[in-house]
Amino acid sequence: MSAPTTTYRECCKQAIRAALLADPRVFLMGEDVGRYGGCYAVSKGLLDEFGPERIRDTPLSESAFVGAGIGAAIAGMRPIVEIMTVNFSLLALDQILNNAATIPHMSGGQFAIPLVIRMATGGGRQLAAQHSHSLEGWYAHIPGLKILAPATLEDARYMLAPALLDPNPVLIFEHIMLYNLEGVLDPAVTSVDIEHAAIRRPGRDVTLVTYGGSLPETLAAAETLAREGIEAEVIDLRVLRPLDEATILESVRRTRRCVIVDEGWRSGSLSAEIGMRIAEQAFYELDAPLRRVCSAEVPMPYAGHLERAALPNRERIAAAVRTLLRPGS
Amino acid sequence: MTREELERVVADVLAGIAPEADLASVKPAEDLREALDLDSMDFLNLVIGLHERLGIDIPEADYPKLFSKEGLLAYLVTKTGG
Amino acid sequence: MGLFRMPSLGADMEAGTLVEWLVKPGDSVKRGQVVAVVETQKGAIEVECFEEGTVEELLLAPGQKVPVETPMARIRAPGEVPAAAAPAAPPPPAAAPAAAPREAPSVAKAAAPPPPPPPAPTAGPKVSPAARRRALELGVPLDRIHGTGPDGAITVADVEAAARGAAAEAPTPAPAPAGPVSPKAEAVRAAPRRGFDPVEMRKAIAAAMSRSKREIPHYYLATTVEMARALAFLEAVNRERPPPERLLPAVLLLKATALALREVPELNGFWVEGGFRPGPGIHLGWAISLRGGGLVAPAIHDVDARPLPELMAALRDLVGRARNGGLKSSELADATLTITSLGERGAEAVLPVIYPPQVAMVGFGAIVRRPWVDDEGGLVARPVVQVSLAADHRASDGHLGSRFLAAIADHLQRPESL
Amino acid sequence: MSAKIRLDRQRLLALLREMIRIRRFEAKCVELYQAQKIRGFLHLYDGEEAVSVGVMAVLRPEDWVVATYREHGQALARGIPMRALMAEMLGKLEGCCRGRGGSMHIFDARTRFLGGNAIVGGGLPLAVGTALADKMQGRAALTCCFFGEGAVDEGEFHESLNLAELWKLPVLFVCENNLYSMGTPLEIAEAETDIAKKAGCYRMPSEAVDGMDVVAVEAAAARAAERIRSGEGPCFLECRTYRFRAHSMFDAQLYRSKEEVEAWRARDPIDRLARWMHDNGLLHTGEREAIEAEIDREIEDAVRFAEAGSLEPVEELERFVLMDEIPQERLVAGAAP
Repeated sequence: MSAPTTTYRECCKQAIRAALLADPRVFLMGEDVGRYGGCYAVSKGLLDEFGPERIRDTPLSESAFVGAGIGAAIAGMRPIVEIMTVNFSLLALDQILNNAATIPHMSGGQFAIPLVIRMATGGGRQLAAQHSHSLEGWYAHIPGLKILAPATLEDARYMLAPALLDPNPVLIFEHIMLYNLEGVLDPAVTSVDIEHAAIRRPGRDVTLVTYGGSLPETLAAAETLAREGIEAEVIDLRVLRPLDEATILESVRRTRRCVIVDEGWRSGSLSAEIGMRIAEQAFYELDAPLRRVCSAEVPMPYAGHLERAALPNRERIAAAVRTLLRPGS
Repeated sequence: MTREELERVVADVLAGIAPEADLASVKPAEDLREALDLDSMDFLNLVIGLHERLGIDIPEADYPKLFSKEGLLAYLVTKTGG
Repeated sequence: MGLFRMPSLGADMEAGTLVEWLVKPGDSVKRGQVVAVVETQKGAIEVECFEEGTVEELLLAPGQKVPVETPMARIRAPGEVPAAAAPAAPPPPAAAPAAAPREAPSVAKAAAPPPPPPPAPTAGPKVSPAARRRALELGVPLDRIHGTGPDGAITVADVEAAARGAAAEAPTPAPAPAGPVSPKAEAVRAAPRRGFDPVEMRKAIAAAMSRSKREIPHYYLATTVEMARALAFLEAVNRERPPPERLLPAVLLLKATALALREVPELNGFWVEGGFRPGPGIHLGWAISLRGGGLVAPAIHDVDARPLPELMAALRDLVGRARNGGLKSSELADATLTITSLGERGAEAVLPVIYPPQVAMVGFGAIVRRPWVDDEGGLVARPVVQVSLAADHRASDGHLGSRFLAAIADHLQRPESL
Repeated sequence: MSAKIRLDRQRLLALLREMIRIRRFEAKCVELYQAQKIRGFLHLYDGEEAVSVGVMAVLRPEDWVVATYREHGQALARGIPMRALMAEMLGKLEGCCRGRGGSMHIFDARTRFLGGNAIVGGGLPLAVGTALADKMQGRAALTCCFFGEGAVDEGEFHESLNLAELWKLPVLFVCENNLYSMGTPLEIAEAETDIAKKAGCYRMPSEAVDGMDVVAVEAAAARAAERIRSGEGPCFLECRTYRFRAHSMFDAQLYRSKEEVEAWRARDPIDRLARWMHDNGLLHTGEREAIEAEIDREIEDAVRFAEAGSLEPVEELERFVLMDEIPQERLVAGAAP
């Protein structure tokens, strides 16, 4: 008997459903999460099962409902706040940075904020410049937050539970191109951690560091390279803050080469941070310059061919690797 | 060889090991190793030097006899048939 | 065109003074050949050249003190056309501080040469950081390697291929004579020019040991090892041999330590950049106290792989040269762990201070006769030695250190296997 | 409204005493600031004491308080010990936030005091959240949220009032209208200067009250609290008040006239209550002086405590950036099981 196939979207929903069933303090709140079923249909059907107290449609007030999530978490609840898309989260940035990330430290450790904020991120659906950016790297800049980027069915299904158990504000970034990802949920996996990066493909010649929506493209690039005799190791960061430096450095020390694939803009990005940490801690292990594949530094355009040209893809990733291992090609 | 000749040979060998060592200043019963600050490597080198210069064998078992200046010279006199 | 530069012979060496050139313009030099004597804080050291070719020009006169990395001589590679009146290529950028005096002293020419042009910012081949380090370890000159990396950069693989090629082409000079060597009185008498300056040496020891105690969180372990079997083995061996071929207990301690390091490689290497870097081989520093005070700890290479007589010869040679100022640069820079052995008249135990960036140091006290409980529970007098370990707690823990000491003890109970 | 305030002598003395306590505590803070023992921004409440003292009188231990960066008055009136407060002002480990918050960020889990919020308007969403949690968990607590009239300019004000009324959450919104957001007068910042009216847009009951009259404030707060506790949703209270001193220590006050300040000083809430009590035989000669002397002793004790306090070891710098427990669940008054 073969296990049924599922989708990333369904895994996200089952994760929320399991959390609501497991703990009466958990509730979901956000724009159009109830009657509409979620902008990306993640919460479809949950209102019928759990009712409007626990599946709360909010007005278009990102700052107020994210702040309310912080207050509710302080006062004993375990809110899951959904922000429709990462660009909208900027309307709640005051609450996320000035309150969620600072109150525990600023209060001398009197208040923890066990809050989960989920949001969609990334480009690829021609949603243009106000719905398509990858700003998770910005959030990964902020001490006091934990930043997750599930890129597999298992992580989509199981990262939420440890995030809700964590005493800290945890932001989960779901890439819009992953929601339709189909596959069989590994029955051997029933939980995951939110601390470590994962080596999704071992290899000896070069380390490819990526996360979220770029993981499938990076794995595809690695397959192409393998046919050329280049064995790329692919690291899925999973957790963007705090970074699992050890896994990255251990891999780079073995392969001596690294390409970072990050859908964020290059300047001041997460890829810059990772590259710098490698330079600081593994400089003498490097046998080639560090390389990055990032999004073009433009507001994401609408037209499909322009959007494709702006985003990292398997060809650009493979080409970047070849410059390190097949100079002149 | 006379005792005096042998003392010159010892001093000469010592000069190659511990240039500042002054054999003449060592009292007859004094332990050479203490007086001249010779470690086991130096002492081995002394034995090797005497072996090469005088063509005599000095078994390890005899080393204790060589620790004092007096004992060393007496031993060499016997060995060289003096 | 290769440049022979003032070498760095240790983490604490910043500059050196040229004492004497052992080559002159027109001489051909081989890799590993001793070409100059350099006075350092630790005394005069014979420095080897890793270029191959013909000495084109000496850039430094005896008596000049220059920072590490300063070019000392120009060496023309075999087949290369001699430089014309004007230098064909600017010298690679020097890592030395700009403030260092840098007028090119004319040693071999009567007419002053034109001043060298300022260093070009991008001269020299592109070399990956890992390749640069590997080349240093292997002693491979970078300017003779063809790079296959991005933009023609030299990679680790290129360095290793070049090292294999060099080994096949020319026999590498033996770092130490293979057979026993008699001490030469002439060398000693010639020593003054190579003498150690006790003040400078004290400063160097002070700097290294202060750094060690400041940076390295030491932990200490010690154990007592019964030496009856080991000494009986030595006695039997030495009985058969004329004095020049006899072994000292020190050589057993040296070899036992090396074999134990094979089993516990975590103590053989360096703490650099916040992490442990394994040593490229088991090269053991042997602390040698100098007459008139001071200390050097030159390395004996690949101790684990060499038979006892060869190690004994190496040890004797090293002690002789250390005390007479004839050490080679590679011997001073290469140790991956250092041993201090107090010898027969020393104290019974020593708690060593690690020589940075090494991560451990082993100490042996004097071999002394002490009460010992034998296998039957009887009290007997036996020769014993106290073996101690100082190790860097950043790199290892006491459990591992204990394992290491146990391995040393175990090897000393089986002297015939050394 | 059925809420009646019992105006007996003891009750009035307590109100008077608390206002004097805040006033004199802050006077000491100014002294310590000028001696460079307190640093950073120091925003004084001088003149506005009746608001926090009057409102706080109707709160219960299980209620939450969300305040602004001008919160010394709220903190003292809520019951945060003066020693812990003064030590915080001096940046000491014994301070209520271990010296990490300072004057603008007073937090105290034991009294459910949730800041000390120095982003204008940023505290309102938090208050909506604590009230939401209390409501969802069936607790009969309310959240009292203080903010200045400057916060009314912010989107978070409107988002929060809407959400609180929409979900009928137990929030008492208290606007301390002192007429100036820093140096900008209300009429330059707001098209509608009648702030109490704005709550009406969200169908929220609202009232404007003389913020210089502690008895009036307490009475209005009591009416609002009673309605909130009955489950009918949030209320809005605008307290019209005035700060006698500058916005913060470094402020030349070019934006208002001395005459205006003097006119408001004539309505000083402390003098006003003391005079009224005296005229009605409720405050005896020498009694105010005795209260002041007693408070000064408390202040001296707090200063001694703070000055003798220790500094948090620098090794602790990164502690609490990420938490490994949820401490408020054992610290807060009336914590849920």
